[in-house]
Amino acid sequence: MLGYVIRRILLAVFVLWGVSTVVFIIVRLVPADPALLIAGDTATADQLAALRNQMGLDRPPLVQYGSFLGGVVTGDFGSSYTQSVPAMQLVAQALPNTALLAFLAVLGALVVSFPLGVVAAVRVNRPIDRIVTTGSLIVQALPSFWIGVVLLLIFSRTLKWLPSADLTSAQSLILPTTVLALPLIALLTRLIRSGLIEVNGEGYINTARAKGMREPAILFTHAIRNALIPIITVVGLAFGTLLGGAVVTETVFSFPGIGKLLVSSIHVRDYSVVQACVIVIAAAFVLINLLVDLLYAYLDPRVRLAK
Amino acid sequence: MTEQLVADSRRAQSPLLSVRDLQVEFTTSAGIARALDGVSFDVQAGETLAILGESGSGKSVTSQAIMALLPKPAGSIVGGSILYDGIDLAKEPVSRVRDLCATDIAMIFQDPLSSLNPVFRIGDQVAEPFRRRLGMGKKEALARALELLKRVGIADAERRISNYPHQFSGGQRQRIMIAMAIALKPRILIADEPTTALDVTVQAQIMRLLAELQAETGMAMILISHDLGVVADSASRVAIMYAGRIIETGGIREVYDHPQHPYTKGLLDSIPGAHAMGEPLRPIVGSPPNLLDLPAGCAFHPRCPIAVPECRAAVPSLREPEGAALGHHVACIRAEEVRSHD
Amino acid sequence: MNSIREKISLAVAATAVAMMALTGCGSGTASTGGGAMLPDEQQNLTFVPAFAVPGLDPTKAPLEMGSNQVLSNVLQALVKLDENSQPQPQLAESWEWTTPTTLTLKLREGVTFSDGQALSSADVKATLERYISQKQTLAAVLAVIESVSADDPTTVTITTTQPTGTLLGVLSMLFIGQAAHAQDDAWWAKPTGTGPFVINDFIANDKVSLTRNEGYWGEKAKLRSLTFKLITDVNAKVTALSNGQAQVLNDVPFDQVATVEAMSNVAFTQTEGLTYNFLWFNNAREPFTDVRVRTAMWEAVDLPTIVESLYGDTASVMDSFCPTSAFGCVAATDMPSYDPEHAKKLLAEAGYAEGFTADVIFSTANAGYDSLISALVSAWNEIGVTITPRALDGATWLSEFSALNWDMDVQPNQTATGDADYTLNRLYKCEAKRMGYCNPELDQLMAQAQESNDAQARLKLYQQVVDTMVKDAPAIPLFQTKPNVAASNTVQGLTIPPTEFIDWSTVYLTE
Amino acid sequence: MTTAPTTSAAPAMTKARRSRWGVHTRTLVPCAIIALIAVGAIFVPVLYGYDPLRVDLADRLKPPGSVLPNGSIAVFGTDQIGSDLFAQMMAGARVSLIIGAATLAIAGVIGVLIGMLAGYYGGWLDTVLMRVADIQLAFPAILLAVLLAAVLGQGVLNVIIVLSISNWVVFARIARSQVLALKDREYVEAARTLGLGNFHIIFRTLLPGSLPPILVVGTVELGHVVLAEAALSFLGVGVPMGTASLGSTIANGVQYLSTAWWISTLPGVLLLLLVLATGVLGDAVRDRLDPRLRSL
Amino acid sequence: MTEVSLLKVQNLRVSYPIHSSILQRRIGENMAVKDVNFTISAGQTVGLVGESGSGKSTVARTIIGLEKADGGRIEFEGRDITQSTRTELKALRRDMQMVFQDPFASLNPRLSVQEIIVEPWLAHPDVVPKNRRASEAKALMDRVGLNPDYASRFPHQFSGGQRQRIGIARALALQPKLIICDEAVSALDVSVQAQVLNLLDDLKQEFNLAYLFISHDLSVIEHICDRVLVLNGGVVVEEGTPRELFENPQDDYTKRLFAAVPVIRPWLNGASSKPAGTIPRY
Repeated sequence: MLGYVIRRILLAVFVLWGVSTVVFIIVRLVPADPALLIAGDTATADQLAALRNQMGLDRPPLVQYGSFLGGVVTGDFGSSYTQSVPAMQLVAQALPNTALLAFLAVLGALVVSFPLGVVAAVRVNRPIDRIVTTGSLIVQALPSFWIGVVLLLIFSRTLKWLPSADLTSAQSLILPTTVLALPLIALLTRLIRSGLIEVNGEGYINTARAKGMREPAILFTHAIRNALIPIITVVGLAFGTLLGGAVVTETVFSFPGIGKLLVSSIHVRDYSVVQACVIVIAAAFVLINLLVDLLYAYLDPRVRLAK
Repeated sequence: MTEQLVADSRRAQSPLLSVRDLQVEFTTSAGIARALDGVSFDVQAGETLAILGESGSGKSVTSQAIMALLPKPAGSIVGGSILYDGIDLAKEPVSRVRDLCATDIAMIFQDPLSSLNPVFRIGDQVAEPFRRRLGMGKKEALARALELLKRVGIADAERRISNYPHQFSGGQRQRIMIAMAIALKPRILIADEPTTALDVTVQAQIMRLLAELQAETGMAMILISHDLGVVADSASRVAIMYAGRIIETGGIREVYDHPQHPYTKGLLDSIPGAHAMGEPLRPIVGSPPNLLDLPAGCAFHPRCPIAVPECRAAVPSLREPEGAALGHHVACIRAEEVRSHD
Repeated sequence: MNSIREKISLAVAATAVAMMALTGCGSGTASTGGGAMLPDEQQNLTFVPAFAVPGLDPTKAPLEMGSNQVLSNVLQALVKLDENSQPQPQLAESWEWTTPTTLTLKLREGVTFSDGQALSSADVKATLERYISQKQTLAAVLAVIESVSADDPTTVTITTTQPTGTLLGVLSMLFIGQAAHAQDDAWWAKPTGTGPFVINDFIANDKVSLTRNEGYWGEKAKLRSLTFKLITDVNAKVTALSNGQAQVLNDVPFDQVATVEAMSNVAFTQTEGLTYNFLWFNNAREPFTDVRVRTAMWEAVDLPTIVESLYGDTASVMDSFCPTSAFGCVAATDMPSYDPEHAKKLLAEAGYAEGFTADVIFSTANAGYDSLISALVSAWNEIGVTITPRALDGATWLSEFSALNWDMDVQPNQTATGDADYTLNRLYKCEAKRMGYCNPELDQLMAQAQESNDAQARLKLYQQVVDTMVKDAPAIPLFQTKPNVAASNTVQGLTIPPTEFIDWSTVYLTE
Repeated sequence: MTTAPTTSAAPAMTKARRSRWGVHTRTLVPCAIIALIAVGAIFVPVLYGYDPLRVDLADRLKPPGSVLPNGSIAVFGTDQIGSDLFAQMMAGARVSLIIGAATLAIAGVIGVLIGMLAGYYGGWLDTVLMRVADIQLAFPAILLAVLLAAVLGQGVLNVIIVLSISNWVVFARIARSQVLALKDREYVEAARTLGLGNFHIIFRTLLPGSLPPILVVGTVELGHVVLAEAALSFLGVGVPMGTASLGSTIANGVQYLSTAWWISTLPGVLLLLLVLATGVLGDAVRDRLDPRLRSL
Repeated sequence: MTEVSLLKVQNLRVSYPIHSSILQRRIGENMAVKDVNFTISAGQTVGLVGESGSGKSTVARTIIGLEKADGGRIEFEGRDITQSTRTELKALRRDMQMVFQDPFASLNPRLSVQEIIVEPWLAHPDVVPKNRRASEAKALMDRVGLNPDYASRFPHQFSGGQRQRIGIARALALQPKLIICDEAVSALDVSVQAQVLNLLDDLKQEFNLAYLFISHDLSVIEHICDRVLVLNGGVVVEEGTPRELFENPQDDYTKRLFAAVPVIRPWLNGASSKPAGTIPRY
C-alpha cells in the first residue's frame, strides 16, 4: 500500500508539472501583449519594451520557464499586474469560496441522490424508478446558466426568499449550490441506481439471500458498500471539476470564486494570476483525486491488501 | 405419473422436500425460455440426491427456484409447487422463503470467490447468520464463526478469521462458504456445482468434507453437478435432467449400471475414462436443444439413436419401465429397448 | 468586464487626456424628497456599478473607470475641476506659475489621511513620482514634468520641460497617497487617502466596501458604509434592487428599464453623458479608401430606427462626431441620412456594384453590442455588402485595434474633458494615425480651434470641422448614451455627474 | 404433468412482450426525436428563408403566435433582433448538431486511438498517455476556449476544437478499459498465434469489440457536448455572431427571461429534448448491448 | 527414438516479472515454469497434466509465443524459436497452431465463421490464394463437421461444441504440424466433449498432426495421449505413457493427483481409489 501511495504521489507531481508547462505555453501563445494592455494603445515602442523588460517578458523563453517552475515549486507565481498583490493572494482569496460552494454542492448532491438512487434501484422499472431516471435526465439536459437564472427569478425576484448575489449570508449560498448540485444529483442518482442494480446480480448477494437475510439488510450491508466504492471516484472527479468549472454559476450569481478570477484574469492577460489559478485548480483537482484513489484503495481490501 | 412418484416416496417415508411439476420461465430479449418444465422429485431426510445435467438442462434453475433466487424479473415460477414442511415455497412470498433459508434449507454455490463479499472480513460473513438470524452479539457470533471455520478445516482460523476473501485459495473459500451454509444447522443443503471451479485434489477434499458434515448432522443434500463422477461416491439417488425435464431418476447404481434413457446411456458412454484406451468414444450426436425453440415431443429425439416417429408426437412422461428396479423412472417410450441393448 | 465602457480607459489615448479635465455638462440628480433620515447604524448602502473594479492602485491604471468611481471617494487630488473645467482648490489651497515652466502649489492646512497622519508636501512629491515611474496610461501626459520638489511641508514645486497650460488638468487626475509607502505596491493596492471614505475590504472585480472616514477633514459623509458590488448578470442585478440587496444600480439596459420603472419605490433617472459610440473605417484599406464607399456604408444604416429599437430613450442619435453635451460638438449641417438606394448608387460609382466583403471588429467586453452589430451587418447586407463581424475579447480587440488590423471598428468612447478638441483633434488629425484618415485641411482647422480662446470663433471653426468630416466620412458617429441610475426611494442626495464619478459623501438613506 | 398451466404463464408472456416493447420504444422514440430535429434543422431554415444576419428591429421581442407586419405568424415569437425564433432554433439545432457530431468524431477518433494504444501496449506508454489525460482533466477548459477564440477568432471550428480537446479523455478512458478487458481474451490471443500483426489486432480485432460501449458513451456525450457549447456561448467564447446555435440563442435570451421568456426557454426545451433523446438512447443502447456498463 | 523430434523443449524457464510499486521497475520474478524438458515427435500426442498454477498453460503459451521464455530452448524442427526473429516466428506460426479453452471467448464475436477461418490467411497470404479462400474455408468447415452453409453465421449462433469445431478449423487453416490444445475440451459438456475428442483423433490420423494436449482432466488425457507429463510447481515430476502413469504412478504428487480423480462407478472395482471409511456408501 505504501508503495502504491508513493507511486500515486509521484504521478500526481508529474501531472502538475504537465499542467504547469501547458499553462506556461498557452499563456504565451495567446495574442495580445500584456505590456500593451498596461500601457494602452498609445504607448510608444520604448515604453512597451521597458514594460516587457520590467515584467521579464523579454527574457529567453527557457529562462522564463525556469524561473516560472521555480516559482511554482515555492508557490510564488509573481504579482498580479492589475492589482499589485501576489497572484497567490488573489487565488487564496477566491479558492475557499469556490471550494465551499463545491463542497456544499457535492455534499448536497450525495444527500439527495442517495435515497433517490436507492429507491430507483429497489423499484427498478417501476413508475417511481422511471420518474427518478427521467427526472435526472431532464435535470442534466438543461444548461446550468438557464437553470440558475430561472431559480434566481423565482426565488429571488418573485418570492424574495433568497438573495440573488453576494456572499454575505449563508442564504446566498443556497441558489448557486443548488445549480451546481443539480446535474451532480442527476449523475449520482443514476450511478447509485445502476451500481446497486449491477451489484444485485453478484454472487455474494445471492449468498446473503441464501443466508436468509432480508432485502433491506442486504441492501444496506452487502450491496451499498460494494456499489458505492466505484462511485467515490466519480464524486472525486466531480468535486475536482467543480473547482475549476463553476465559472458559469459564479458568473450568474456574481460569486467571487476562482473560476471567475481565472476568466477575468485571462481577459486582462494577467499571466501571473492565470498561471496561479490554473495550477492551483489543477493541484486541487489532482489532490482530491489522489485522496479519492487512496480512499478507494483503502475501502477495497483487494487493493489495500494487495502486495 | 406424478402420482406414481408420490406414492413411491410415501412408501418410504414422508419427504423433507417435495418438488411437484415445477415450471420456470425466463424472459429474454429473444423470447420466453421454459427453463423448467414439470420437474418433480423428493428429498428424504439424511439422503443425498444428485441432480445431473449438462449446461442448460435446468439443474441450477431448480435450486434457484427452491431458494427463491431466480433472477428477477426475468425468471419466475409459473407452475407447480415446492413443498417443504407443509409450506408451498412456490406460492409463498419471497420474504417467507427467506425465513426458511439457512435455518432449514441452505445453499453453496459454484464460484466461491464471487459468492463471498469482497469487502467484508470472512469472520463477519460467517458470523452474519448468527447475528442477523439469531440476534447474537458480535463477540459470541464471531466465536461461533471461529468454531465453524475450524470445523471446515481452515488452518490457523484464529488469525485468518479477520482476512478478506481474496486472501484465500479456492478450496479454502469453498470451505468458508460451507461453514456459512451449515451455520444454522439446515435440514437440507443444496450444493450447486460446489467443486466445478476447483482442482481435482481440492475437489476430492471438499466432497469428503460435505460427506462428513452430512454424516455428522444428518442433513439431506441436493448435489447439483454436470460431472457424473463427482457425485458417484456421495449420492444415493440421482436425477438426470435434459432440456428442463428430469428424464431419468433412481438409485445411483441402478441408473449408472443400467441406464434406461438413451441420453443417460449416451452420457455414460461419452466419458473417456469408461473406455478401453485407443478405442474411439461413442458420443451423443448433435448439440443440446435451444430452450427457446424446443423440438416437439421428446426434446432428445433429434439426437437419439433409437428415436421413432412417435417420439416426436408427445413429451414422454416418467414411468417405471419393465424390469427396472424400484424407484427407477425413465421418460422414454423406448426405455425397455435401451436396457436390452445394454 | 462586461460593462460597456470599461475599456474606454484603455482605448482612450493618454496624450491629451489630462490637458483638461471634467467639465460639467448638466448633471442628473436622482430622487427628491423622502422620509426621515435613517439612524446612523442603518446608513449602509450597496451600489451596483456599471464597471468592474479590477484594482485599486490609481498609479497602475489611472484611467480605469470602475476604479476611479471608487477611488474618487477615498483619495483626493491637488485640485478638482468644476463644472466649467476650471481648477478649484482641493488638497492644494492655492497655486501659482512662478515661471512659464514652474508651478508652485500651497497645500491646505489641517488635511489628514484617514489613518490620522497629516498631509505634507513629501506625500505629494512621492506620489507624483510614483505616477511617473509607473509608466502607465498617463505616461505621455506626465512626460512634461521634469521634477517635483517639496520645498517645505506645505509647498510643492513642479518644474516642466515646456510651458504646459494644461498641467492643472493633469493634476486633477492624480490621487495623492502617502510618501512612506511610495514604493510599496501592496499599500497602493489598498491605499489610504484623505477622502470622505476609507477602503475596508476589496475583492477584485467583485466587491469594494468602504466605511466613513470618521476623521475626515471636510464635511463628513452621511453614509456609514458604502459597498460597490459588481453584478454582471442583468437579471441578478435588477433582482438585487427589487429585493433590497442593493439600493442603487448604475447602467440599466434599455430592455430592463420598463421592469425597473415598474418597481414601486424605485426611481429611475438618466442624464446627459459624455459617452458615445462610433464606427471607424480603416481609411487606409481598400475599399474604404474611397469616400463614396464610406458614405454609402453610412447611408445604408437607418440609425434612428436602430437606436430607437435597441436603446429607446437611453441613447440618442448623434448629429455630430462627439456628444452634443461637450463643448464644440456642434450639429453638422448636412448629416447623411438613411438612403439605401443612394448608397447602392455610390457603391456602383466606386466600382462596387456587386458589393464587397470586409470585417468589423468589436470587443465582447461591451455588453449588448451583438444586437447593434447584427443590425448594422444586416443593413449593409441590404446594399449587397457582406460584413463579417469579429467579436474579440477585450485584450485581443485592443491588440488588433492598435495594429490597425481591421476594416471597421465599433467601440464606445468618452469625451472625457467635455470639449470637442479632446475627441476630434486627438483622434482625427493626420498625426494620430488611428484609422488611416488624413485631411491636412481639417488638421489646420482643428489646430486653429485649439489655439483660439474665443468660444464663438471656436464654435464656428468646429462647425467647419464637423462639416468637413461629414463630407470625408472617416467614421460614423452611431449614438450617444445617457448614464442612468435606478435607486430606491430611500436614497437621498444622489447626483450623477456626466462622468459618472458619483460623490457619495452627500448621499444618505431615509425611511 | 406435462402441460403447463397457461394461466400462470400468461402474465410472464405479457411482461416479456412489454419489456421487449420497452427496449424498442426507448430506442425508437429518441431516434425519432433526433431525426425530427435533424430534419427540421435541415429544412426549416430553408423554408423560412432564414438568414442569421437579417435583423428586423421593428419585430423584436414579439411573443409566440404574434402576427408580424408582413403578415406571417411567428409561432415561437421573435428574439431581441426581431428574427423568427422558430427558424432560428432550427438553424441553431443545425449548428449544435454539427458541433456535436464533429466533436464526437474528432474526440472519438483521437480518444479511442490513444486509449487503445495505451491499453494495448501498456507500460510507460500507458502511463504517459494516461497522465496526459489527467493533465487534460485537471486543466480548466475555459482557458483553452478563450485562447482559441483569441488566436483564431470566434468560430464553429474553434468550438469544435475546444470541445474535442476537452472530451477525448472520456473516449480514451473507455477505449482503454475495453482494450484492457479484451486484450487477454482468447480470441485476441488466437489472432496473435495466427501471426497477425499489432495493427491488425488493434484495429481489426480489438476495435470492433470495443465499439459498443464507445457508442454508448458517444450517444451520451452528444448531449454533454451540446450543453458545453451552450456554456461556452454564455461565457462569450462560443459560436460567432451570425451563427446561431441552440446554446447561443439560449445564452443571448437569458437576459430577457423576465421580459421575453420565450427567447431562451423555447430553444432550451428543444435542447432538453435533444439531450434527453440522446441520453435515453444511450441508456437503451446500453441496456441492449451490455447492461453492466455504468453511466459513463 | 528413431524419429526426428518435431518439438524439443529443453530446460524451459518462464517467469512473470514483479514490478516495484513506485517506479514499476522489475524487481523480481515469479517462476511459473522452472525446468521443463520434453519432446514431441511428428504425429505424436503429448499430454500435460497438472493443477492450476502448475505451469502447464504457461508452457503452452510460451511455445506458441504468447509468453517469452526466460531460459532454455524450444526447438521446432531443429530451430530454436526463442532466438527467432519476428519474421521467422511468423513463419513458424504456420507450423504450430493452438486451440483454446473457451469456445465462447476464443472466437471473435464480430466475425462470421468464414471470416474467422480466413483470418489466418490474412497473416500468411501465400497459403491459400485470395480467390480460393471462401471455398477452402467451407471445405474446412465441412471437414470439422460443420455445415458449410452456415459460413456467414456468427459464433453466437453456434453451440459450444460447434464453436470449438470452428476453432479447430481455424487452427487447421495453416496446415500446421503441431496443434497445441490448451484445455480444448474442458469447457464442453461431456456429450459434446466426446465428439470433439473423436474429431481431434480423426484429424490426427488424416494430417499426421502432433498434439500438445493440456488438460486438468485426467480421463481425457488418458484417452487421447501417447505420452503424459505431470507438471507440479513448474517442474515435470513424472513422465510416461498413460498406462504406466495410471497404473503405477511413482511420484507422490502423481499418486495424489490420480487418487483424487472421481470414478464413475466406484462400486464396480470394489477398491475405490479414495481412502475408505470416511465416505458413507449407499
